[in-house]
Amino acid sequence: MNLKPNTNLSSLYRTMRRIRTFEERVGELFIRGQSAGSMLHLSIGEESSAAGVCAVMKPQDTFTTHHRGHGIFLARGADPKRMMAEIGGKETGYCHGKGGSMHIADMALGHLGANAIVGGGIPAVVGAGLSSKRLKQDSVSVAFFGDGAMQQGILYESMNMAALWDLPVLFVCINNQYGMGTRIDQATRNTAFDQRAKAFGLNGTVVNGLDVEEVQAAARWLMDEARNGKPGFLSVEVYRFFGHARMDKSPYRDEAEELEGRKKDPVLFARNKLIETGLETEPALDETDRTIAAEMDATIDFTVESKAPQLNTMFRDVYAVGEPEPEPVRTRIDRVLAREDV
Amino acid sequence: MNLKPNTNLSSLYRTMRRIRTFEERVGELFIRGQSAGSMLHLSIGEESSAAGVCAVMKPQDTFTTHHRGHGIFLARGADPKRMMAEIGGKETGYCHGKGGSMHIADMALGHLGANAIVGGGIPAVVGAGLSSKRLKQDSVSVAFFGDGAMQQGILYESMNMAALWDLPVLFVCINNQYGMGTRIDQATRNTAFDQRAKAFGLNGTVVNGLDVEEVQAAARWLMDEARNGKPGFLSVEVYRFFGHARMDKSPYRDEAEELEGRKKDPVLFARNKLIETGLETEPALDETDRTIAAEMDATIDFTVESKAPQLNTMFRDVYAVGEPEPEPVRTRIDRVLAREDV
Amino acid sequence: MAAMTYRDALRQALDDAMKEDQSIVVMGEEVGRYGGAYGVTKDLIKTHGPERLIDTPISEPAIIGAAVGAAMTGLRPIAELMYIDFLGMTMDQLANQAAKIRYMFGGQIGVPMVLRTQGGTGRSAGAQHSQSLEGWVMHTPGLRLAMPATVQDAYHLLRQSLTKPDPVVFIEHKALYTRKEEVDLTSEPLPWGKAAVRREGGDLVIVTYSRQVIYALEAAQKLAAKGIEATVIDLRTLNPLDFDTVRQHVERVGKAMVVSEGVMTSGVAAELAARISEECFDFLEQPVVRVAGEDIPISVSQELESGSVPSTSLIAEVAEKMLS
Amino acid sequence: MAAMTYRDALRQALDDAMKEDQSIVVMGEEVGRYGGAYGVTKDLIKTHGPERLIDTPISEPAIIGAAVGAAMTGLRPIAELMYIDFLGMTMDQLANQAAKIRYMFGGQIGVPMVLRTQGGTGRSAGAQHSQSLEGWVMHTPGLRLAMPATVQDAYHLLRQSLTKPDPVVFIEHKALYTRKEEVDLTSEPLPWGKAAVRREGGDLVIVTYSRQVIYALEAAQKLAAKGIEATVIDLRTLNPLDFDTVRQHVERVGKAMVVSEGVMTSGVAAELAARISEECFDFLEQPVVRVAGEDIPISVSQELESGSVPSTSLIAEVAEKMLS
Ligand SMILES: Cc1ncc(C[n+]2csc(CCOP(=O)(O)OP(=O)(O)O)c2C)c(N)n1
Ligand SMILES: Cc1ncc(C[n+]2csc(CCOP(=O)(O)OP(=O)(O)O)c2C)c(N)n1
Ligand SMILES: [Mg+2]
Ligand SMILES: [Mg+2]
Repeated sequence: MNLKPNTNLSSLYRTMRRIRTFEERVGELFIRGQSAGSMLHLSIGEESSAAGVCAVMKPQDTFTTHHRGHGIFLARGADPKRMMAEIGGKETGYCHGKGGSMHIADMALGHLGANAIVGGGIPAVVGAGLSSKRLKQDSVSVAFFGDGAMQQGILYESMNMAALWDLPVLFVCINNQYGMGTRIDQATRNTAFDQRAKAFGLNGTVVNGLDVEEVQAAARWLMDEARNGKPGFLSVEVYRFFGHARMDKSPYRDEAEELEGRKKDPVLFARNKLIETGLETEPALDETDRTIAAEMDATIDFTVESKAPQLNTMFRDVYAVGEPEPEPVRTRIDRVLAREDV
Repeated sequence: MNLKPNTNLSSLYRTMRRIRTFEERVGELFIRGQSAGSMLHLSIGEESSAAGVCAVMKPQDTFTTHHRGHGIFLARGADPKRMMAEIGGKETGYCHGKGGSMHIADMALGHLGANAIVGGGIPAVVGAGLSSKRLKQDSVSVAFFGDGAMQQGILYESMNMAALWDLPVLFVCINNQYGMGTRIDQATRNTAFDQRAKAFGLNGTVVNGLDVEEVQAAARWLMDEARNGKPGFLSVEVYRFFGHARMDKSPYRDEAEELEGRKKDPVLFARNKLIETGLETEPALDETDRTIAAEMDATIDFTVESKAPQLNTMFRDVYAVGEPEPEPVRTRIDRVLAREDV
Repeated sequence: MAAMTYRDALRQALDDAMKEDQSIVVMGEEVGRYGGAYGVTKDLIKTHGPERLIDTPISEPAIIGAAVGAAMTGLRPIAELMYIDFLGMTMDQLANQAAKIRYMFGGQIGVPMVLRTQGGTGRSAGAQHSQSLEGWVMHTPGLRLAMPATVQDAYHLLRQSLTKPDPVVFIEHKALYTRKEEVDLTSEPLPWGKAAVRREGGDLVIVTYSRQVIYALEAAQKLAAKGIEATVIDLRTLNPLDFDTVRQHVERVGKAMVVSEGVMTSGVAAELAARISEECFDFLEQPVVRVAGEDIPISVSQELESGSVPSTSLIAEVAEKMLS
Repeated sequence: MAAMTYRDALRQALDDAMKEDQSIVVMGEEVGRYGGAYGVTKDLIKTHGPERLIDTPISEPAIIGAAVGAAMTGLRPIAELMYIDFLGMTMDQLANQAAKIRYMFGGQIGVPMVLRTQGGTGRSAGAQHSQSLEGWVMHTPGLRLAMPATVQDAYHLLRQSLTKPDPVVFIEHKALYTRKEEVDLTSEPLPWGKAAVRREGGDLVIVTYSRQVIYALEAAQKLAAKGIEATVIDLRTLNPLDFDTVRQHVERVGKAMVVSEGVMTSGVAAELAARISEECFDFLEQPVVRVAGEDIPISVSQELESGSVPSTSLIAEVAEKMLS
């Protein structure tokens, strides 16, 4: 395993900054009452996992994410406007307002979908790996999920299949130390998660998420191996800076812990490293940040200006176009009550 | 871990012989057309796991089994007549003909039930462990299952909970090398199953099932630990002598393999050991075997002579006695059609 | 009498029951320290301790399975599923184990557990967090099913569920938690399994449960202003089902509407409509009308979400059509 | 025309479809080397190889989940559940993922997979291996549902399922595998989603599907001997549901019975009865009668097993009562 970084930290920084700023805007959208509901899970503090792994993915690669997936999709190249509009439940969103924050997907970028079921999106990558192998797509399929999903049985079924069938699959646990209010050591006895992967015959490693370059290096190794048929598992250790969702003020952990945890800031770390190593100057980075801020500001305006979907669109997309459609309740009732005409 | 045997091999032999003879009679019951269906899974070749583990269980201990559970229940002290009658679907059976071979249970002996769902009975022992701990029952709850269940996610969820909560629970995998026609190396990449248990924070070990005394010694260690709140996992390596169920002639494995596999005979091994060590003589063991044969012959007669359950008993036991009962379809229809009387 | 929320009534029921019956434990995700995703178990851990408010890992199948084992060995577990939408992971443990154990084992033992969960729309929570899956449960013999609409019932039905010898699925409605009503928790509760006639009127019988009871009552009030008087029956439990009460009123009135938030096809609305149609055939002046969830998934968009399930206005609109 | 079993017709359908469409793979427990627990995939591995007949570990949730992912990325997987009773482990992947993906993602992509499984009684297989759970599926928007009764349909419905853009749950009946019929597989198949009128008669309409079609036809023959002529409608697919055919015949005849092996309450029988009752209200001379599985688990005892689901004799008995 070669951990020597071999990438452009500037670009990783930019990706991470875009994620952070986007997530801050999601918070704003909520405060302005423009989001669809309050089930908004911000990935602030976890940017290195998204940036580091996505940086080594190829265009043909596919992935699924958990409910805290904004950052991953952005790192993969998503349009933040269409993302924000989806979070607002608007017709201009990626899923025309049907999916929302927890169900964003985009086939063009290989995003097979975010999921509101903890662990729910994991087995799909086994299937994508099967397709890749059989149809010679040369793609790796990556499942992103949280530490909470480490206790979902379907993860182990999926790992086992991937190893058994030598599939190009990578399992990425973003270990932000918490599943809602439950600290990871309150959910399991042994947090050395790589042991589990190895016990099922996969490559596995744990990496500190403070340094995005380390994440990227580990991901590169695992991804290369996966592309050659040896599936892998990566756990990225980060800290969830804020509450679980927008309503959660994290009363279950104390301020001292939070302050300590937020010191593990991958964005700041990369910024300092860029400056210290002379790769970037502070003013240049400030300018980068301002440009990103402006770009992300625009996502809010776009969302606010977008329309809610038309009511009758709700009957669309249950089945493919041209297939028998669901009958609206009102139509049924009207027919039943109009019987005197028969 | 102390593997020095510390028990009565004669009694272990007797238990194993009773299991083998019982299972042979189950085969006969089927051939005579007296069993309820053909889903009869014989544990011939696996007697050491049942005998070895049950020998170290205490009266207050509880357990669940998989679909191949006759031997375990016998080793625990079941009445073979009532077992056979249940396998025949008769009213004199343990479950009055409602359960059958795959759903035998007996609260008096702590048998929380056999299961026809691979892995289905596993999490119940976590709950029984909770009861034991909270109600100070000083009992260990043991889940018995096959190697096939090693790929069911619920096993890992259960292991994780048991370890997290320091429960008196033991997971016992009877690794007979096959899940139906699938050899274990066709179901998983890494068959060193103890690694999985350890990765979740349990004690774990693999033992050769040829020698029941080794099984017992390993089980004793794990059981003692479990009773003190450190749950364990034991994999007993045996060979499934015959087909998966009564209709299966095992075309997926060749005779040479079967002959080789059947050499791993725990009953024969114990018999030879008893004679070699001078603990028993051959004539004495022959006498033991004959007594057992007679006892088991009687189970068939008992079953044949027993009655099928009365048809109206089918509405019983859906809910507790005295609770609102299901309405029979005929009663409903009669009422609906008798409307002219209203 | 005191004003209380649905959430607090549930909490009170848990608190009171746990004081009386030491064998009750609550197990589920975030039920302890966090106090429940919707706050129902808030602070109960302070009174009853972490041994009785058991925070579990995110392992739904094993949560239900462990509750089954606990119920068979002396505890009376309340297993909490944070959203009924997670039922799909647990239907094996619920339907193949909990529901069938007494039967398969010939009556030797029961599974006195309560599965507490919440369902329904109202929070823009999307397709996987807004469903009404009581239809799957009602279609499973061996499971009792309670769905309180009122604050009083939230308390009493939960207390009663905790005395039952068989598994009870207890489904709260996420949009009702903050609903406040005057209640007297010391009053004699309606018997378990008995429907409540929430309102009587001679023009139409509306049969429903859970949040739709509230909508039906609101609709009935609107209708009354137009001279239409509806009877509103709150079923309270779907298993057992108090069909006698339904029959009595439908036979009297001759017109019936059933309302369910679950999707229309092959669910609770179908059962209720089928049952009324067959048992009250000679008394029906027109077809039983099913007002139910559209046969589609729930969208996150608030407009599409609320547009896809019954509402006060839809109930009133249909009732008017029925009587025009 | 040649005599063929239901099992062989299914096998033939798989073989023909796999030859025509290289993207089809079969994945499930024992589907390859073993040839399927009921022999449906026997020897297919010899023609199509282990890369297309994929033996899986015993991991039902992941089998369905992997099929979902495969279907989204270019394959057309057939995921096999050995028994429909295992549906409970997989309802999350089936109902929350497969069924909702097209919708949640705004129509971007579909999940063209087939879940093949078998259900029903007839083998003394006990409470966890004998169920008829199509009701759960029919109550889930986004899933198509096919249940062949005849050998011809076993072939054609499976072929058609393998051309659909959306997930199809395809449920065989374990007691039909050895049934033999004369079939012509080259004949033009009935369109997908169209019910078949298997017999016409003016006294009673029996609406059913899967094995109960066979029973209904046997019952109709018995009834004919007593001068009662029944129409027997085989629905073939429950989603889409061809209600037009049902309506047409019920309106003509005025008496309807629905038959389902699934438990009566809140399942397919309820849906069919509700639907006929509401849509054919003015044409019904008497209530629609539901003949369905008892609201109890299935026993292993053969007597209790067969006594708890509809049979030829029960259908005939009820029909006579309806016409007396
Ligand atoms: C199957 C399932 N169980 C429970 C939940 C409720 N829930 C949503 S997120 C969450 C915590 C997940 O923690 P983790 O996997 O670590 O992801 P994180 O939120 O920390 O990113 C829980 C319990 C759910 N959505 N799905
Ligand atoms: C959930 C589930 N999946 C599949 C089956 C079908 N089945 C019954 S036994 C069996 C093999 C089990 O193998 P193993 O666990 O090793 O037990 P063994 O039969 O070898 O004792 C299978 C696949 C089942 N009963 N339950
Ligand atoms: Mg987390
Ligand atoms: Mg085995």
